[in-house]
Amino acid sequence: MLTRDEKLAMLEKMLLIRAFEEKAEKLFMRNLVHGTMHLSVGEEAIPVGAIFAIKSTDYITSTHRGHGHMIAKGGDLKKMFAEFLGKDTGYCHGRGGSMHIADFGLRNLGATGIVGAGIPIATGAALALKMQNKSDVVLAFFGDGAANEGVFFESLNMATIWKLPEIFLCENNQYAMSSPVKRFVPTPNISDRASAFGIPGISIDGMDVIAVYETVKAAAERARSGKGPTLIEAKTYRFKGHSKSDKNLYRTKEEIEEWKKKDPITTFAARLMEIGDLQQNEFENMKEKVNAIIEEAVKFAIDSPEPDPKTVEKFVYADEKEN
Amino acid sequence: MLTRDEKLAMLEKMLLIRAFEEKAEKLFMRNLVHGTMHLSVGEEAIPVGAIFAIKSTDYITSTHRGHGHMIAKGGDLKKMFAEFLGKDTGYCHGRGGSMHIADFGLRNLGATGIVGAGIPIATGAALALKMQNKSDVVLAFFGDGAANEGVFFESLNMATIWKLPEIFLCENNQYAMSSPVKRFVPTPNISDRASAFGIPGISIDGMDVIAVYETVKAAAERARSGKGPTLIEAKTYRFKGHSKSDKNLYRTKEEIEEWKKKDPITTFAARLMEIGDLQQNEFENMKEKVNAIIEEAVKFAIDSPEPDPKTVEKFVYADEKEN
Amino acid sequence: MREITYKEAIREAMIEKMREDEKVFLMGEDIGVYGGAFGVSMGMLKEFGPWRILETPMSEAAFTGVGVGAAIMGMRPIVEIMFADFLTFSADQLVNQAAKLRYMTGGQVKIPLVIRAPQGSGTGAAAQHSQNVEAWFFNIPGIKIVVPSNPYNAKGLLKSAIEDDNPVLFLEHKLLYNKKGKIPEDDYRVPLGQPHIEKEGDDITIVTTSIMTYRAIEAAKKLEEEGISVEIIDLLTIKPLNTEIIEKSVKKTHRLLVVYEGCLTGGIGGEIIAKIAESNAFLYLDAPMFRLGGKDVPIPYNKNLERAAVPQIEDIIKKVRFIVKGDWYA
Amino acid sequence: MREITYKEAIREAMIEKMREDEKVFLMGEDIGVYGGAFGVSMGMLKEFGPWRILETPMSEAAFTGVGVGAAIMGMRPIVEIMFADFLTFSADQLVNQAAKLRYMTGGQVKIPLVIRAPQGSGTGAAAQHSQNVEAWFFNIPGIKIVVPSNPYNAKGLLKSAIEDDNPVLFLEHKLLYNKKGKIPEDDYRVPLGQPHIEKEGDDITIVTTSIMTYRAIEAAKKLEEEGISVEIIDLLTIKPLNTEIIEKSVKKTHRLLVVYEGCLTGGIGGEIIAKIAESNAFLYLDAPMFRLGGKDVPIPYNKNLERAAVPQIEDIIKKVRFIVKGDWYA
Ligand SMILES: Cc1ncc(C[n+]2csc(CCOP(=O)(O)OP(=O)(O)O)c2C)c(N)n1
Ligand SMILES: Cc1ncc(C[n+]2csc(CCOP(=O)(O)OP(=O)(O)O)c2C)c(N)n1
Ligand SMILES: [Mg+2]
Ligand SMILES: [Mg+2]
Repeated sequence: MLTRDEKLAMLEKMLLIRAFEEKAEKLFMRNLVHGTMHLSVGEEAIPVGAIFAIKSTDYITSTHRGHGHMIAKGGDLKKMFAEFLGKDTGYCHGRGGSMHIADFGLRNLGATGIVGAGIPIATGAALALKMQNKSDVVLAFFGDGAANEGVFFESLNMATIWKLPEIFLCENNQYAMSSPVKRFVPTPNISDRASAFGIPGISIDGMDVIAVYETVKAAAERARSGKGPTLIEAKTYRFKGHSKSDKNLYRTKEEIEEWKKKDPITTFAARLMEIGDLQQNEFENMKEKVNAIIEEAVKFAIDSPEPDPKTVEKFVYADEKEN
Repeated sequence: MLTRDEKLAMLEKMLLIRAFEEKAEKLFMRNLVHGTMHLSVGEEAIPVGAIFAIKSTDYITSTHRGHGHMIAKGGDLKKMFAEFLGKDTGYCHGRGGSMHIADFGLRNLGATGIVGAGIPIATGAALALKMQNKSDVVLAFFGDGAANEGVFFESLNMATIWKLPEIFLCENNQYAMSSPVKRFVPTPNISDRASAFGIPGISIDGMDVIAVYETVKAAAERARSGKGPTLIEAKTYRFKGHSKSDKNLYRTKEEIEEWKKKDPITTFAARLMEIGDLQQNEFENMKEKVNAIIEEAVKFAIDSPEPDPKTVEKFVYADEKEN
Repeated sequence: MREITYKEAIREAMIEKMREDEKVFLMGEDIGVYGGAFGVSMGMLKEFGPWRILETPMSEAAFTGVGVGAAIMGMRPIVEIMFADFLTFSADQLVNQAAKLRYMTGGQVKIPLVIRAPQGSGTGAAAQHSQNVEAWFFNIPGIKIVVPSNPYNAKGLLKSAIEDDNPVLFLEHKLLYNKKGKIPEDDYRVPLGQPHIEKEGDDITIVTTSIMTYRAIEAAKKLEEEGISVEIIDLLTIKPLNTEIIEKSVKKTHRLLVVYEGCLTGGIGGEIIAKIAESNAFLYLDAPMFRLGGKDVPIPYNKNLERAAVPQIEDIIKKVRFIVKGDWYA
Repeated sequence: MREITYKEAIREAMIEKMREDEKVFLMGEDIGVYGGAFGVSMGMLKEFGPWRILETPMSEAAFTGVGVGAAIMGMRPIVEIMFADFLTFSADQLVNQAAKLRYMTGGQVKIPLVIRAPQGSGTGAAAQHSQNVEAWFFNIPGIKIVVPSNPYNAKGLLKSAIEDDNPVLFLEHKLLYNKKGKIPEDDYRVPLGQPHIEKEGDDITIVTTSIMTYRAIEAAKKLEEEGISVEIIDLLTIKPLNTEIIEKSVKKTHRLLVVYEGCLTGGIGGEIIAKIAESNAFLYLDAPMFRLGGKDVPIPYNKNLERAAVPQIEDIIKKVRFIVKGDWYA
């Protein structure tokens, strides 16, 4: 059972992700960002529930919509904002941007902009763990759109036959860009795809951080004990557009409003208040604390220097001469 | 119900395929073939049962192990042997060889040497038929190995969501080269993969030409009536090595012998004799007839001219100047 | 003459061909209501419906193959790959199937397939969404590669590509989508395989593609002020490569610079220089031939780094001055 | 010195590295009992067991990615792609992941991955199993491309590749697998990035790769009888490309021919010629530079057609005579 402190920590992480995303959007609006971004507002329960369910020594792979994953894994918000603003102090020295934030030290093996491509990489990491006789597991995040890519099926098959310590966690936010999952997934659940390989496939309410936590916890145990992968589908919703250029023509306001009622943060906060684990003023304090952290991180990022254009050729090869 | 004549025609086609393959092997041994080949000895019931179950106006796509498909579709044995020997009179003017025999006139859209790559092509052909409001169907042959390629899953998904007139026919001959299907397919049947898409998945005895016929017939009806694809797995066995260079180190003689007892030709002939549809001497006559056809075709091929090396650049582009 | 954008020109070409020929259809991701990632097909769903503006699941490998299969059956599919970078997934169907099926089957089949994909850097989309892929399939016989540089040639070339009986890779440039240009009212074609003399000049020939044509034009203005007269040849079709016009031009200007956005090494510049080196235009050279390509790096995210990674107007100016000046190995 | 085959040399390199370093493992299709399609890994399963000789399902796209993921985690995977033609399936993981992960993450990670694949024609395997793919990924920064030409350099280069902290595409040639050559008893390396002067000469420099090195050596013997002295430079590493040795050689011989098996257009020859055109070696040329590449066709099945599609010894001889003779544009 989760302790009260743990639950509050989960709530705070969700708030942190939400605040990060909203700030990111503002920076974007202020024209401080050269590039694009994919916000995970509305989907915070999944990275938080899932990453609380694994150990800090476990690994994750992330996606183009990866801010939440990185924050839940303990990412440094300063380096994240700095990267987002293309600064030299960012996680990737301004080379990667929003879509490629990674922290190998924290065991976030990174985000890829090629949808689906992170899945086999996660499987390879899990294979390495098995070969090295480690007891860590790999948690692979991916979207509903990614679940239509061939590499998803190929990887799930390999993870199954090799009984790899991997969790396949599909963040089904109902859309791949403008494409409703119902149009391209002919079965009721994406988790039905597990049956092709005879492994457990579970669909859960991805707005419920505790449900995510418990399901991933069980999958991690299964993975750690050598029984192989689990496919989890967490149903959620993306409150914001797909990326900067989205006009939301493919869905109705009503649909968005309907889903917003299930907001993973407000519903969780309400639950905690109901059982007496949280008071309104504590919640307000938490928000303020989170905002302060965000402001400090943004300030760091804005004040940071840009990378020197002369260093453009740095980091192509591992054996390059230092320049 | 199949008439006696139809059944005898099916038997004869199987004999023809067997004789073709055995002759091909002999030509190879005589060093008349520059290249490789993949023989389908033991698997004849599948192309014959399947292609008898569709109309001559329906389409097929074939594989690297495709001689049987072409012969069952009514292929010209002369052009086949000529192509196998790299002659200018061959189906592909000596450009393609054993692995690339196609006859668009007969609606065999061809064989690809890239395992799995024919599957989306078949799906595209089925899409075209749907767009053109045609009532033809596409029968896509592929192996158990191909069923692990991402494009198989992607294509099955698209054929399902678009309800395309396509039949996915997996010739599970127990091995992809040296890889036993059991090692890489974690469920009992490849047809289990249909469940990922909610379409019918059926596994049958691929040594039983009538079972193949009936199953494909039903799937063709389903496809033709707009209900979408079916995944059929026909379990069979390859009596010969994978290709020219196979030393059969990955399977036992006992296993091969066990499967040879299920030889689709001898078992079918025995069944026909049992029910009085075939006499031993008729069977002998049939074999002789088949052999004569084969001999004539081989003679044609051997006597045919080689392509002129100066024409090597012909056929690259559709709009090339005639040379 | 009307003025429309590059994006509109591409849309017009598709619409007009689709009205004219039932066999033409567009398929790809999010091309319906969304209009594609760059809005190129915006509005087309309404006119043509969901079977001719066929939205696909995220399955690039297979849906490229679906395009090949449909083309074999006599359709004329236009497959949109959302970013050219994702052609890695289409590679097998493009390289091993579309490009080879005709040859392998002894000429039995035609593959009238167009693959449209936006390429290029400048949008801050980083390494996996910014590549110039012009040279990726340059080594593959059996396909054509087309790179339009303005609304006029984009429309005319796309129509030619759709009417072509071969697989055509049609590479649009993201930074050009909103550039405007004059376009005739009447139906017209720009033929494949025909480079275009964008501007005549006497002192140096600059061969360009895509966005680099714009930059070369700007550079040329500056250079003319300094008394250097530049001839610009816009390739338009990269494959099959037709170098006749370049040879003629070099015989006149005696100098050659190839400017391209893709990475320098293994880019299109090498081929062009080699062709000239092998031709008798070689004998007319007054200077070594040079290339100005992108740096050999993945495209970085930061704006200044990104600018530094590919040729800019000032880089072209500098390189031309260097070539004309004459002490190349000082 | 022992004599072993190219295939054995490659196997030895893998075995020795695997004995020495637990992190090295081999993965691919049918590499166990079968020993791989060409028998390269024959017998290795017995010594190393099924986890270090890891057989994969037919899932090239994903298992290449599995190699990338394992490499990120500090393993040193060798991924075998059964035929180089199938690299189309590996393309995304090679081009968009392995080649870019380090750069995109600001140098956080190393990808010590080797992808081995046999390429080349001459076996009658037709268009989809015969391609020379040397130039396919030439335009992609972040990877290295190595093409060994004999047992000695195959072993030494493969060890260097396995020890390299970057993704290395290691392209073997099917026709070379059974060629024998001398090899030292002792451990040695052939460094990446270092072309090799296979033979010295005065009248012309021939740059070669892979099987073409053999053919050039044979051609040179014949040409010397005619009084034409040939210098042969075997590239060994295509990327990163080091042209210093070629420049030096051209300054001595004053003539250059690049011979390669891959299709002429967009092949490696253009890059090499452009490099020389841009260097001061250009000033030393007594003749235009030429290339002899494969024809721009898919590889045909018929033996004679197949021979006609790629450079043969007699083609090299003819081309050299033509260059040395001097009336190039007659
Ligand atoms: C291989 C590939 N195809 C297409 C895209 C363009 N694209 C980026 S995100 C996206 C939708 C992804 O959907 P999903 O996997 O559900 O993730 P979500 O964006 O909903 O979080 C698309 C089509 C891409 N980046 N990579
Ligand atoms: C993409 C690809 N990978 C590998 C191969 C090499 N190869 C040719 S046939 C084959 C086995 C195919 O197995 P399966 O699909 O079961 O067909 P079968 O040969 O058993 O008829 C392999 C590995 C190939 N041709 N294409
Ligand atoms: Mg989604
Ligand atoms: Mg098989």
